[in-house]
Amino acid sequence: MLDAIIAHYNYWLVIFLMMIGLYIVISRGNLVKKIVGLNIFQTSVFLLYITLGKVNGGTAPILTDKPETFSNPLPHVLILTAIVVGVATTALGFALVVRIRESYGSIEEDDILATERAEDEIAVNEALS
Amino acid sequence: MVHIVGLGASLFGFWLLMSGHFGPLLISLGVASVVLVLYIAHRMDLYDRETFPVHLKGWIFGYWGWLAKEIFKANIDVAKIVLAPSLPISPRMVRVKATQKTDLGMVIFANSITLTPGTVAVDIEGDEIIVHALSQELADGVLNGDMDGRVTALEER
Amino acid sequence: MSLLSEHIPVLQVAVPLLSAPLCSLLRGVRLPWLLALAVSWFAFAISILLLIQVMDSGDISYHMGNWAPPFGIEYRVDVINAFVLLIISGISAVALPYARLSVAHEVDPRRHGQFYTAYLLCLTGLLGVTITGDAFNIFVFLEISSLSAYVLIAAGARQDRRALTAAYNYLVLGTVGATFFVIGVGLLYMVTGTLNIADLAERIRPLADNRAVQAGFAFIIIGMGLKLAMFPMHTWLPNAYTYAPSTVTVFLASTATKVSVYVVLRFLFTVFGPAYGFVGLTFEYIFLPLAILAMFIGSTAAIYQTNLKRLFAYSSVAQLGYIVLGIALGNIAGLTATVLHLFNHALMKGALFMALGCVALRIGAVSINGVRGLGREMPWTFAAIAGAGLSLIGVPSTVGFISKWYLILGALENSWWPVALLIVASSLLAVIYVWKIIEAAYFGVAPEGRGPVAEAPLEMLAPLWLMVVANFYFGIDADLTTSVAGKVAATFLGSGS
Amino acid sequence: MNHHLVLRVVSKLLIPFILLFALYVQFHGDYGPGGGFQAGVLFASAFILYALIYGVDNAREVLPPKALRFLVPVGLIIYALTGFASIVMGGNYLDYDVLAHDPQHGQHLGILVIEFGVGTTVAAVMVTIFYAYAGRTRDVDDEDW
Amino acid sequence: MEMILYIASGALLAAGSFLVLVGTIGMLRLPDFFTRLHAAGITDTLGAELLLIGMMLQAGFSLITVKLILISLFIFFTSPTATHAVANAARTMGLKPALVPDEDIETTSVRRGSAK
Amino acid sequence: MSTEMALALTLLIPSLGGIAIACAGRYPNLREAITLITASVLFAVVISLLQEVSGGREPTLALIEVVPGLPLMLKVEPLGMLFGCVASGLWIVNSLYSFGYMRGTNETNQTRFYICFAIAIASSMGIAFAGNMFTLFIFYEILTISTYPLVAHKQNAEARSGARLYLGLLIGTSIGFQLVAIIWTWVAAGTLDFTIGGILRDKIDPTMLPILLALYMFGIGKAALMPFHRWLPAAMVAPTPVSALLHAVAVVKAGVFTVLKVVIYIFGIELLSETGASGWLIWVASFTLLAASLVAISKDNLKARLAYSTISQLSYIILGAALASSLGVLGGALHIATHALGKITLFMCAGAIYVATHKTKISDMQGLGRLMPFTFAAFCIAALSIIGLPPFAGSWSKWYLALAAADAGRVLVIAVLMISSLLNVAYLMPLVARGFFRPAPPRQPVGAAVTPGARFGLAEAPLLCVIPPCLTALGCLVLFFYADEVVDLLRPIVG
Amino acid sequence: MFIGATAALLVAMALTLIRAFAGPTLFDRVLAANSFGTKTVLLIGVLGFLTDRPEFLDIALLYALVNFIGTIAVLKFFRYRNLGLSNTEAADREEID
Ligand code: NA
Ligand code: NA
Repeated sequence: MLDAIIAHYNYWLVIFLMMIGLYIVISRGNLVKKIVGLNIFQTSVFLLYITLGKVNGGTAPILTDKPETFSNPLPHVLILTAIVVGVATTALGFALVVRIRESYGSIEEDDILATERAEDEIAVNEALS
Repeated sequence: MVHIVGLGASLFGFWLLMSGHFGPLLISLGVASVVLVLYIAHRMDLYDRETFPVHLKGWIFGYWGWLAKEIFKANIDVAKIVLAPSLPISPRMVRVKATQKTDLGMVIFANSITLTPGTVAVDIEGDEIIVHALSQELADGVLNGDMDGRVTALEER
Repeated sequence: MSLLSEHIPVLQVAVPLLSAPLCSLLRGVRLPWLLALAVSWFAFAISILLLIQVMDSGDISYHMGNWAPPFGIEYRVDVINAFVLLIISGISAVALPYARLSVAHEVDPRRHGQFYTAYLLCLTGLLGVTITGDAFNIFVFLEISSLSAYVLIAAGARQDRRALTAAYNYLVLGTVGATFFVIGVGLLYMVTGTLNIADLAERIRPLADNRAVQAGFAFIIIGMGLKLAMFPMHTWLPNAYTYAPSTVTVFLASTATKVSVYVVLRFLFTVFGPAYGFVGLTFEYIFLPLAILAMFIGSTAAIYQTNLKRLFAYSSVAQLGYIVLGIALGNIAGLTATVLHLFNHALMKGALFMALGCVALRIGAVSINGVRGLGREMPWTFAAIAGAGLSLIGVPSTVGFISKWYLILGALENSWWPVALLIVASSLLAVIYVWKIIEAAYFGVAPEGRGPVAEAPLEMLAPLWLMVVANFYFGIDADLTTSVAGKVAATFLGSGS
Repeated sequence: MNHHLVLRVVSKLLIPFILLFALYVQFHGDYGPGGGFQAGVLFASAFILYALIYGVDNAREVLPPKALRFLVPVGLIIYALTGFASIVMGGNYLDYDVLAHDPQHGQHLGILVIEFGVGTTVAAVMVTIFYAYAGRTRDVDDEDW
Repeated sequence: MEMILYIASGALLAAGSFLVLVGTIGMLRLPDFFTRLHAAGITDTLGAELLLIGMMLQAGFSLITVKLILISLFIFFTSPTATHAVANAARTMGLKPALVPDEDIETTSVRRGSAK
Repeated sequence: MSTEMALALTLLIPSLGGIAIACAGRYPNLREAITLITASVLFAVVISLLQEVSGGREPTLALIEVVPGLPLMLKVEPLGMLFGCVASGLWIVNSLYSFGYMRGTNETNQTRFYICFAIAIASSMGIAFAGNMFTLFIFYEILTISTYPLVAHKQNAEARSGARLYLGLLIGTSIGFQLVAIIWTWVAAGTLDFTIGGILRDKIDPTMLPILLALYMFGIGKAALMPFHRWLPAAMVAPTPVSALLHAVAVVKAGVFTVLKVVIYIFGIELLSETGASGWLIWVASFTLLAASLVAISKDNLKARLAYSTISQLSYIILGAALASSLGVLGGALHIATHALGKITLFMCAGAIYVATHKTKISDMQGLGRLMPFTFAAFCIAALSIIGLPPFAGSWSKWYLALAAADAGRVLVIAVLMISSLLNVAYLMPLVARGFFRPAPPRQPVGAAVTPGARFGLAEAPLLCVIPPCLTALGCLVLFFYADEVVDLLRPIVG
Repeated sequence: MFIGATAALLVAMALTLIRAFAGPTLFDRVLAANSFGTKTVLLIGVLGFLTDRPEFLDIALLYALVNFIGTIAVLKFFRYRNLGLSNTEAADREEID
């Protein structure tokens, strides 16, 4: 049992990162921290794919003259792509946070929700009157 | 003009060193790359003595040899302090007069101070460098003016 | 021409992809729009050609860079995705003529280049997800479309700053969904060593008991569930649709979730196959209850909305419930309903959100109080809302009826009587929220201080009415759509056994 | 001023070499683990270093945002057009074999051009992002970014 | 010759590793930020360079050595710069160093004069 | 003109008429002329079809197959012919009356009124000539939706809430029950075509028949079977011509017509009588019949009283269907026509009284008969017809129903019929009695209009409000003598 | 022997992390992070030899660069709360402080 756990340490790490990331996304009210959590969550995927590409005895897939056992190069291409996607998401996320801050004056979810609710109430009152 | 040519030449040397391929395609790409970098450097307004210190010529290697020796000695000293159970330190701040005339010389001096463990150049105020030292002996290594003199000499050759 | 015809599959994606950066180079307001319009029409033409070609001579496979699958990326077109491609590009082709005035009104004029760039990228992503035969490529295109969708939604901030928080929430949940999906794909890849969907399908069959396959299945379903706003993972949707610019809402509401549904179908039926035990369990224990909850909670929430865009957004949650329900039925009639509703719902929501965009153009915010008495002043717009609303309810002779008809047949085929009754009952909720608007518009008294309101310009009315007419045309002559949808359903279920 | 003397002088020395290194990585993509992506990052990092030391305003003069707005799509267009070029030359999309007389040479050329497109876009995007974040102060208004 | 090179590079690697560890220990042991700067310096200078030279000996005259030289040059230029920058930031932002009793800058200034 | 074309025209004429009315909206005289012409042309076309049907033919027009096995189809058969004649014929009369009423009360939104009216007639034609249950259902829904604006016509809060109830109940029952029943039928029988003898024999478990029947009966909300009758009184907020449309011309008639269609062509009379699946319906119909009559007596508002009367009268027809015999069905079908004539007269009279005096309560109408003798005479004739006294048409339908009950040996049903006739007397005759035999109120002419007969000391409503009820009252009398012709027409449906 | 160096570097990195987490000042953390980066560069190099794939060195160089620029950027940010100031502006700010 313990052996199995240790043998799959990489998966445990993936799961650990995933859980941490998700937890941050869900539990934090700070919009920036949420994005950070999202990043950690995505990192778990990179790790998973690296794990996938690891063939026993193989190394990074860079072409040399020597014939060798290579790790499967595909996952690395995939990770690179996933990282680009992740970076783009993060950049866009922060861009939104910046604009939210400029508009609402806060990056705390609670404050923003309170502001929005207050606006809603005003709108409803106007509608009723 | 001297600076441009010097920078260009050293950049191209740098390219050849790294590339290791001397086919027409990569050589021409190398030339194009150097030209592009020179153009950008021009736009960044980097063409002056600092960008390519041509005036230092070969003397710098002599200085580096001396500096390597100093770094080596200082490393041993600080390693001893760190490993000694009693942790025999007596940290202090000292002001060191820098006699260099150019910014580049000043920077070489400051970085040399930092490179030798036991002393760190914390700030430059006018012609003085403020140095944090781990002990009086280590501070004296800078305060004795030897390093300052060598850097100034380097600058004047 | 033969040069082109051989390459249509890649042109479907590559042309919008190339035009997106081109678009960002264009200045002014008119040029970016024109380019987007031209590209949309081109994509529409291509997708028609593809559908014809597929119907005539079977599946098309196109290999990127001449790497044969499973090593290279393959674009694979069959009836299923040809139909979805047609929906996406068709909606885009109708939405863009409408877009010019609406976007000019709602989006900062200095940002039109960016806006249409994002729009084209979104279109590219959606088309790409649909056409590609590579699981990882799906993820990449999915994120291209999602990222540009966030940008498009945030463009609504000029009208209401909540577009920002809406886009942010969508970004967080959408990213979590995409990440779940890509984890699932990774797990499948780990076990099978392939990312090609056709290849995956072959290799997964003998591995039904593998735990990584099961985990991969779960990750993919949950991930795509988030992307398609399956109840209760729909929380991002209402605000996103409400605060996005009207054109964006029209386009996204009609296409984005549909494409995610397509991906779910693809994995459920093509990759795992209906025979895979987990698929059946998913139908019965996950999709069925969630779909029914979505139908009722979505519609009930819609009834209580005062913002009309949000009202129809909640209605979308309910309608996605119908779509998922069709999957849950797991038989030909049910799947036919799902596929049909992809198209039909695109028609109704496209029309409804277009109409709301017309209203927004004239009076700004679209609240139930704001539209009181507008029926007389904007007769064409509100007649369109009434027509598409009837379709949403599912009145016979509209497309909504056809979808529900097949849905009910599917339920009855499984002898799920209560489900059939619930489908009918949920339509009644739609009556309530649609009629709320009709009543306010036609029999309400205009709020004080609102001056005379002009009817929306013809440029916007024409696409709107095209959609409305389509709602009725395909509701009365449903032969074309039902035969394609039926074929799609048969292909899916046939691939299982 | 003197606080930053060391930084200024050292980075002045480094920047041209970092830029050239980036270009080296760019054009040696198929020999090592380089390629357009890394090259783009390197190139942009040299610029970011310059901007950090000399201020974003100076950096904007060297590489105006207008140019960036042009470079980002141009990189992508290079990428996509290479794909179309292979169609025109009679192959499948992104099939580099057909780009030159012999397939291997074609591969080489195709990758070189594509990587150049990627590198351009990556560098331009990174600098754009840096400008966007570094250039803003607390009270910029919504329209200016 | 190969043998000598092999032993030499092994010794350099061992010495470098040792110095890296010492520097790290110093970073943990020393009492305040400014003193820790010196320990970090051990790692950055001799520790790093010895390791890199050890590797160069292994690689012989090749492209690899060129790259190793580039790395060592880069570290040689940037590590003092970075250290200086951190120290400078700490000082300008008001972090006070823990100094030996009653020794402040003024008194040391006088000492400098006498040393000259 | 081919019969198929004529069949298509029954839908096209009112639809095109609606469009023409919309275009002529700004010219009231032109608009109303178009209405009248459309109604007349439509009636002519329907009559031409009547001749075909009397000849024993069944013109059919398949429009389109919506989904496989679900065609949109028109087919003329005797029952539909009867409904078609009633609806199109009464539209003419009702149009004339509307001109008088709408102008007399200065209503707003008159163009919308005439457009919706035309669409309602078009959908009534669709219902009458639907070839299968699916087609019928579509037109049934269009009728609901097109009459909604008519009910909400006044646009005030009361009108809106009344209209909301109207729409809610009709759409709700039709989707919630009727549609379910239709789908069930389709799944079981594989078709929805109207076929003599029904389509369900051997297709469905006999124990399920009552449930399916219940889904249909309660799903046809327009037939106002209790407890889904509330929409009818709620719709009373509408102008009187609309009430006439609802109660006589189209809506409730469409409901009971659908009931008969379902019983005759979907279930088949024989299947129902063999299995007794409609037994429960007899009692529900009887209950509705009596209860509605009792409620009617308690209403002082004339239109409300008439509304409950309608609920009660509709249950006669449902009762006829529930008896599941030829006589019962014939009686029910005949009652569609006789009640239509009677009820439209009553409503037009109520409207005329309102236009002339602005009175709505029966207790306020004492002695009005002396000022408005024509109106009250028409009212009296129609009331007698509905009560079922010869020589008025209503007596025939009741006669057939009583015969059917006797045939089936249901003594209690006969008793119900008799009691209800007494109740009819109790809620209809007091107005006549008060009108003629109480002293006349002091004269207070309403409005500036010169009312007809003023120089004879009368205070009638405008001519256009008085002539139509007189015509329909006359119709009640005439139909009594021509009832046999109607029964002959209907004979084929019971085989 | 590369194994020994790898092990030493890994231990050193772990210890550096302790300092990074312990702080106590921001500058301690920055210093630790910078030092961690230097060790990472060395580790990448050593690993390249260990796995006989010296091409890793390019990555090491890239990492060294990122480490340097990152440190500068962090310091600048915490000093001025703004990355875009030029030297002169920065000096002005310090005067005010
Ligand atoms: Na929807
Ligand atoms: Na709904």
